[in-house]
Amino acid sequence: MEELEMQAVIEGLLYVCGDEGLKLEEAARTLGVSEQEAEKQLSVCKDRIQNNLLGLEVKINGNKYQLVTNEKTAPFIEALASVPERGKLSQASLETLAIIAYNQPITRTEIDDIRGVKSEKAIQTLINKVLITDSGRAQSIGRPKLYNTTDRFLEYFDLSSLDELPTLDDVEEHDVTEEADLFFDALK
Amino acid sequence: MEELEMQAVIEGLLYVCGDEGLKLEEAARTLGVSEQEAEKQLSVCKDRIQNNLLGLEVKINGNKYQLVTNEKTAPFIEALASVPERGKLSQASLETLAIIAYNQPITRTEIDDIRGVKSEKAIQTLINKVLITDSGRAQSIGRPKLYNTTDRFLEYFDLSSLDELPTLDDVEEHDVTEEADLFFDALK
Amino acid sequence: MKRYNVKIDSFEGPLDLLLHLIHQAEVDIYNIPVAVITEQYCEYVQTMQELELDVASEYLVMAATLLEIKSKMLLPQDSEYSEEDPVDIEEDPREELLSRLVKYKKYKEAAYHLKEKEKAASSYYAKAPTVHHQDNDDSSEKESSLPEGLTLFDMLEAYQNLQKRIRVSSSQVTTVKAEEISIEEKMEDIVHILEKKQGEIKFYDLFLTREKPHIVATFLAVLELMKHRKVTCIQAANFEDIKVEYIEEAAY
Repeated sequence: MEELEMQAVIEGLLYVCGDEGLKLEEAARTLGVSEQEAEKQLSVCKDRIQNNLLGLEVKINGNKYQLVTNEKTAPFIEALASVPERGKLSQASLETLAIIAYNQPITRTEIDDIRGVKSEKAIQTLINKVLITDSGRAQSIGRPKLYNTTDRFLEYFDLSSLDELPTLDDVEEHDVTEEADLFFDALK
Repeated sequence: MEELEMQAVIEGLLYVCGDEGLKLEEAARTLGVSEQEAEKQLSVCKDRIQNNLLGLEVKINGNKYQLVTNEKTAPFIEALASVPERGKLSQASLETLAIIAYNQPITRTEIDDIRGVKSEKAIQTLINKVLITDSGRAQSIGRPKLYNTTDRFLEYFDLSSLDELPTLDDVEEHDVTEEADLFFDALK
Repeated sequence: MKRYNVKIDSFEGPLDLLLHLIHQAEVDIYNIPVAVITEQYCEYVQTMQELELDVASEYLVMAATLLEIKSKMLLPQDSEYSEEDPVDIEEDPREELLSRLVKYKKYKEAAYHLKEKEKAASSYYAKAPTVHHQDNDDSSEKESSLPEGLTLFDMLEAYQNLQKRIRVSSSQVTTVKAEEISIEEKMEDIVHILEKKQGEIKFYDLFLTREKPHIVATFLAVLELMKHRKVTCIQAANFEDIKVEYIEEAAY
């Protein structure tokens, strides 16, 4: 891989890793280079971002590289969160609500697993808004709380019952067509 | 606020919003400028990133701005992270979606007429995928639902606006008649 | 006669099938040999029925339309009639079919374009929104009033976004969580559950968290408890539920 291409990939990796950061060994493995080489490339990338961008920089914590916003922009990021648009119901809350609606009853850990991030706050928000409620405890170890949607949830989204939730048919439709294609191709 | 500072803030906001995207009005409100000014600044930022970075770019879908990795880096990101399999749309869904995109708002019967088959299932799939939505009811008999594409439609197909859809070579009514004449002449 | 590709199920409808036949016959859409195409079309529909595929009524309606057109083509041209009443020619059903075909073909092409766009668009990736951002967001949601104008589709959209989100955290290098679950803790948990459940529980009810580390730790904990003679497992018959019972006198 050429240096320019490697630099492009590093940028991309730093970005998608976001707040979790990119570990040196992950970078090396993905680029298919030694950790030493990866470290050099990451350092070049850090400098490039420093020199070319105004609001972002690369922070190093141990062997973790993280793309972060710099201090100047912090107050504005907080301001963004208070934009009324955003005050509605956050993406986090909506995601959590969808997961509960389609998988109830469900524990917090299971929700966290699906979302890949902690959902404690979102769950609290939804409880406060009486869109979900805890309906008891799972029989599993630690007896975690189980969450369900409420009648208010149905009312709010104008559903007569949970059965009215649109089905999440995803890949199947496509697969079936493809299988049919293969089948008929084989007949040729 | 000076231009350089504004640019720094926009970078930061784009980063923080991630795949949720930054709406034009949010940017304007956060920066405390008009939407016109915000649009100008976002455009400057888009160009700056385009010119100065190798692996990232700013994508515009409708009034939403999103910082994304570019195509070159995609295979490496797929290697590093687990990328959920994106169910591709079936032919029926794509046809239905194309008809809606070019004729919105449109009723189901009109779609059925163009396709020559029932499109109920495809419509439901598209609604579930939030690519279309019903936007009201036609004034005609039975008050049938009218369908429109959503913002997510733009995002899903990476269109900045509906204008970006290629024009169907507009064959006007009279053209069709002329062509029909040719067709039937040839049969004589 | 050429053998047709038996690919019936992949047609999107009678118009699609017609377009396919026209394309296969390598004739211009405006220059369709109606008699030949009609014959082929009917053969297709027949094959579909033979294969016991669910032939939608639309296919049969189209067959009827084609036959009607074909029969009209065979009639001698009544020149007097057409001169007197040219309006009738304009309302010819054949004309309507052509315009439908042309129109449908355009959307089929547009659908193809969308398919290409879909493919290209799926190679962009973005990070999840920064958590800090969500934190602040939630603080404005504290009040129990519900936001206005939120629809089911906002929720669905959020869910769709979630589904397409890449998960760096669950990358190929699996984080081993083993140290989080100690067998000692599991043993205590099981004893605790048994105390609450009057000293008896179904074996499978211990495994409600279906994560591998949990299952393994729980299983080992049960074995360990048996070894320490704190519990006993009873199975009345093959494939019956296994009961885990607490042995009172062995407690502590």
